Amino acid sequence: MSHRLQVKFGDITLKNPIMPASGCFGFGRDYAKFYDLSQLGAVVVKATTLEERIGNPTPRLAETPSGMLNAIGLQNPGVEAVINEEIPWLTQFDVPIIVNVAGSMTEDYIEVAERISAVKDVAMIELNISCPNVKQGGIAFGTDKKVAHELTKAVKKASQVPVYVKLSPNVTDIVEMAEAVAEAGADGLSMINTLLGMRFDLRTRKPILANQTGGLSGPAIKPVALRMIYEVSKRVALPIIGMGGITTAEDVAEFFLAGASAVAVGTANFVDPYVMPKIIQDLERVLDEMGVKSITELTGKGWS
Amino acid sequence: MSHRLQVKFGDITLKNPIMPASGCFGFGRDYAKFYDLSQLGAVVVKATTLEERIGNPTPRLAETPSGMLNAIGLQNPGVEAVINEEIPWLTQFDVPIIVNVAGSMTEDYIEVAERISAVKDVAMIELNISCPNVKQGGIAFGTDKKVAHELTKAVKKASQVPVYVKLSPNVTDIVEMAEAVAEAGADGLSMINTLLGMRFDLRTRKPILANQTGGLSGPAIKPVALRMIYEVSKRVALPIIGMGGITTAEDVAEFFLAGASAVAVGTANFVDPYVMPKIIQDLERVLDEMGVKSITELTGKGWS
Amino acid sequence: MIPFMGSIIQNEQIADRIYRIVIENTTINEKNQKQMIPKPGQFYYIRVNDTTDPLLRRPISIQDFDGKRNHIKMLYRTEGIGTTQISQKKIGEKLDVLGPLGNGFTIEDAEENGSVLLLGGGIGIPPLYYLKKELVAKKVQVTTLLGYQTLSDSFLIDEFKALGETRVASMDGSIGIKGTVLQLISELEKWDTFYAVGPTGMLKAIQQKWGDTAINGYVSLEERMGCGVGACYGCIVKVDPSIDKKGYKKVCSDGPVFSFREVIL
Amino acid sequence: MIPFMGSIIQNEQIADRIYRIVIENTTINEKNQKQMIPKPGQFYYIRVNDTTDPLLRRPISIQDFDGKRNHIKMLYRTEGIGTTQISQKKIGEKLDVLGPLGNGFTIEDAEENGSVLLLGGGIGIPPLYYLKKELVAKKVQVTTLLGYQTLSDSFLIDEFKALGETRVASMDGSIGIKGTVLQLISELEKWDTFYAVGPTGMLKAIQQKWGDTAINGYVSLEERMGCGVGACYGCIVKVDPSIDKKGYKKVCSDGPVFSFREVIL
Ligand SMILES: Cc1cc2nc3c(=O)[nH]c(=O)nc-3n(C[C@H](O)[C@H](O)[C@H](O)COP(=O)(O)OP(=O)(O)OC[C@H]3O[C@@H](n4cnc5c(N)ncnc54)[C@H](O)[C@@H]3O)c2cc1C
Ligand SMILES: Cc1cc2nc3c(=O)[nH]c(=O)nc-3n(C[C@H](O)[C@H](O)[C@H](O)COP(=O)(O)OP(=O)(O)OC[C@H]3O[C@@H](n4cnc5c(N)ncnc54)[C@H](O)[C@@H]3O)c2cc1C
Ligand SMILES: Cc1cc2nc3c(=O)[nH]c(=O)nc-3n(C[C@H](O)[C@H](O)[C@H](O)COP(=O)(O)O)c2cc1C
Ligand SMILES: Cc1cc2nc3c(=O)[nH]c(=O)nc-3n(C[C@H](O)[C@H](O)[C@H](O)COP(=O)(O)O)c2cc1C
Ligand code: FES
Ligand code: FES
Repeated sequence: MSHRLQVKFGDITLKNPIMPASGCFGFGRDYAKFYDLSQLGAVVVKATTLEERIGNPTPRLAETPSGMLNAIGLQNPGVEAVINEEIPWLTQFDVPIIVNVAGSMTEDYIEVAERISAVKDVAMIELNISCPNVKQGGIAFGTDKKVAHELTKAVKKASQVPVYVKLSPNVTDIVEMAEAVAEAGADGLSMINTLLGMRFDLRTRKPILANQTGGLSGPAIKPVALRMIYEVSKRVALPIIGMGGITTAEDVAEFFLAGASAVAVGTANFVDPYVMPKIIQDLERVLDEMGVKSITELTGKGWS
Repeated sequence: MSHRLQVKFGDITLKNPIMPASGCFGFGRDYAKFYDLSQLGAVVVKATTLEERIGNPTPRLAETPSGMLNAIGLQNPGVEAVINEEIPWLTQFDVPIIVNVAGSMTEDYIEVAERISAVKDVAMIELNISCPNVKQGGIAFGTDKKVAHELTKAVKKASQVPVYVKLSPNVTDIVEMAEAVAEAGADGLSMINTLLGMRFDLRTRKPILANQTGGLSGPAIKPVALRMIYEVSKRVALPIIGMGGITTAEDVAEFFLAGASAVAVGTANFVDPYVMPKIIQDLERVLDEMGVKSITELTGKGWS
Repeated sequence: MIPFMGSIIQNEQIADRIYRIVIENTTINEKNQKQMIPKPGQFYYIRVNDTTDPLLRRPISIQDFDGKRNHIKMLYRTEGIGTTQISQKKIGEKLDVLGPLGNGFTIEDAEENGSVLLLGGGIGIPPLYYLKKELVAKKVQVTTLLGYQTLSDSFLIDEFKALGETRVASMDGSIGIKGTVLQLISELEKWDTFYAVGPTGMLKAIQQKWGDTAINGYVSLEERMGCGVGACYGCIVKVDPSIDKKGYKKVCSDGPVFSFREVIL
Repeated sequence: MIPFMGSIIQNEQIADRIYRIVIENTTINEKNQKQMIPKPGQFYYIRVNDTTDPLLRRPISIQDFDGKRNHIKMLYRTEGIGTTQISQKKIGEKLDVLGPLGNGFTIEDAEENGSVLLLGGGIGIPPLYYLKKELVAKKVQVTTLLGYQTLSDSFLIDEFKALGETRVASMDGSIGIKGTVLQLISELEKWDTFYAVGPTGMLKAIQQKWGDTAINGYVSLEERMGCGVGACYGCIVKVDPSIDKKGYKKVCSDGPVFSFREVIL
């Protein structure tokens, strides 16, 4: 196997830069029926909170042009069950495990980070300060730079593994947010989470989502993601896992040009369950066409 | 003709709530070749600045999934030419004229507002504090609530006609921005302007747009527009001209449910030059299907 | 449940806004047939076109399966952009299909000579046809109650009648009795098991009617879907925590068929 | 320039990544023919499909027009999502077309027995064919110079030859002389007017070569388009302010053909 797709994040080596976006892949079980998860660069699991969460009422999903809205509300079985049932199951695959951590209070985040990062097989924490679909916490942590700074610092202290902070795009100045978490010691950034959006049903005359608003994902948000990654990567010296509408290997190359060092694929899994293995396969062709030996060469090559 | 589509903004009556979005219709001449502009609810012309502007270098456009990026850079012939050549030409149509006003400094805005609002046939000013594509001014005015407040106040004082403020979606808290301009005396709001976005060309490895970033418009941004209009209309008692991805009469109804009192159609004109007359025609059917006598009944009916 | 490109064999309107589509699945082979041959109550997840608008797949139930020719039959009603675009596809075109997905109707406990009631409302009716066929093949006594809005949007009635007793209702009385499918239930008859598919209102009424009796019953649910395979938690239905302590299930992968007692509608 | 739904009469590959599409415009009538009959150098603005992905139309030049049957012929090269999807359309399908748009080549000043040079590079070549036809009909002496990358992506050569003198170059020498179209220019010949379509590099070289001479010439430009009709200011080209004081023109509505002296490339 060639090493052209290999990327490194500190001590962690990924065989390729393709991983699922948190919340779009459950804990891996569903897509493991389609292919061997060891093919992936990493597996990022659903947001994990201290206690079990039942999430929002349905409808939780709505469709939009080239996109979708979700208001799942961080439904998950809680950190205990994730540690006891999900992580051990995932260790059968030869793939680094990244756990997305969420909470409503700083204390929750800290406790989840402590417990999850103590699990031998967890490679990294993705700190979710950007979930738009919960009443408390979530996005509030991701739109105030002081709050984001403090939380990152606290989680960083609690964690035994690298902490990547997942930024919300629903801010006036994304660079400011990135700088705030960088100063707090973040090891890297994940961007972007969903844009806040909404749809209405003409028949009921009410919002389609029971939660009214939801998070916009899919190809529609790709240009916003690329712009934010570009702005941040030029100013903040942290590796970035890029996401937002990625569907093809060409999209991956575009995210690298913008400044990403790896990417996550979310919504596209719903359209084609094999999309990630396909992208991994196609990437070699795209690198050939671009005349590039290793994909790492592309990071930030689009800066001007 | 039925009055089901009629909407009122203070003293100004529009025969229907459909108007072009500024910058997507030039000064009306190009689409007047396709149909009689008197069919429209209003005509909103391109951003007008004090001096002539030549705009940004090309490429100025890029395509994205269900959307497009533009970085025109406020190219326009300047207020003098607009007053002498464009407005007089437009007066041949039986349609209110709304002038989008832009500038790099408060003084520019004030002077343009003074001069334009003194023209007898100008019904309204749309204060553009949200153009993402110019180095100075533009979006800066639209992302800082104090600056937006001051500018609105100054322009309001200078203007003899109602002032609608066009908000930028590239902010953390759109309600705060709306409140700031409402307090400054704005007569209404236009929302939303474009989201900041970006694309890269894999061949050149550089941003597609010469300006690097551009404004994202089209169906892709519709859910973001609806969400912002919903949030603002519930909190701020000003009429809203809604826009962002409108393509069909059903979209118009959705914007009304969210809280709009009229709408503007931008990018969809590029896909179908007849889209606005078509929407106006279709609206009656949509109102029938929804069992609504007058479109004004729908404004804010989606609030919950 | 690998995705495959099916060839469209037929795609025609059979009633008001109701279409029949038949697609051939040439990917079925001896190895994968256990996964690829559909069971009544399962659904296919269909990609409308190869653009990103509309983005998501559309779930449509299996109405019948012709195992000799590997023909998948589905009936659908045009609702919005997705089903309308599907209705415009021509014979010979390819259709990107994922499935069969979900768990079908439990028919293992339906006994020979046992008696079963099928209740279908509107566009919920199609999956009952394949179910009835399988039940009849097992020599189960099947009574079918079908409810429509009106004559012009009714369909499959003769086909159901050919398989056994079938009674019909419509809201305007233009076909069968006037009223809902529930009014077709005679209190004199008794069944071991029922299977119901239709609008939530209908399923709720059935829950109320039989909740306190000993009857065994299944309902098939609809919910807006993202992944269709259990990963996104978009299609949750609440379940009675005394039956499943998690308190929820996924329509796509745990359903779409559930015991009528467990779900909270 | 009303949009119309044209019927696809032909859509086939004629060289590496090069396709010919013929569409019938049945909307042309006596009243609108002045607007609807294309002039050489004009373009059509084609909607790829009826979804929003891709969103924008694609500009393609008229290659030839058959006025008897109202057949519009265009040649296109598959570049990305839009042209690839157009290449997959079948005969009989409808195509949503807006046009003809823009101003074509000025041929009013080409005189009988005058001599004209056409220079075409790659996918810029097609519009020259319709132009040559019209010039030849006006009894103008036309010499055509065509440049390709290589033999396998060359096209229309025989058709051009049938209309008069035609010389060919390719970058790898696999057809015609080895080199660019500029190397086909013989210094011994003289022309009144030239018309050039091709990559910007080629047009720049021509500007340099003839900028200081008395020759009259036109170039056709490409720019990314939004509206295609002059409203969005997306397709600006800078022009010499001493020729037009505004300092810019729009490729879609002022062009795509410009006097070679006025534009700043
Ligand atoms: C398990 C299952 C089986 C189904 N079987 C059938 C069938 O056999 N025949 C049939 O006609 N219909 C069936 N439906 C409903 C069918 O999926 C919807 O009518 C269809 O998705 C509507 O798509 P649209 O683009 O035409 O409508 P739109 O309203 O434009 O769709 C917008 C979005 O809402 C979703 N949506 C809209 N209505 C429904 C619904 N009722 N259920 C789930 N999602 C919805 C769409 O999938 C899409 O994502 C089934 C639904 C489910 C969940
Ligand atoms: C006036 C004019 C006439 C043209 N005539 C022809 C012709 O006769 N035959 C032919 O093959 N091509 C012609 N082109 C170029 C053709 O329009 C592009 O190749 C085509 O738009 C590419 O679309 P795509 O989706 O395949 O590529 P993509 O790269 O996926 O397109 C992405 C976006 O960029 C735009 N774009 C990409 N390349 C160009 C380009 N060169 N010019 C303008 N926009 C571009 C597209 O329109 C689209 O909006 C012409 C262009 C113009 C402006
Ligand atoms: C159904 C769904 C659930 C999601 N859940 C989470 C989550 O739990 N934690 C998180 O950080 N992001 C979550 N996201 C956001 C994605 O991880 C990703 O940032 C976003 O969807 C953009 O990528 P995409 O366009 O490829 O989907 C979710 C997205 C979707 C669509
Ligand atoms: C090419 C182009 C030019 C624009 N120019 C202006 C402008 O001059 N002033 C302004 O306020 N908005 C401008 N806009 C923004 C639109 O008025 C509108 O707010 C935005 O495009 C969203 O609407 P849409 O999705 O219907 O296009 C422009 C948009 C486009 C696409
Ligand atoms: S649709 Fe994703 S879990 Fe059911
Ligand atoms: S494409 Fe809009 S002005 Fe030319």
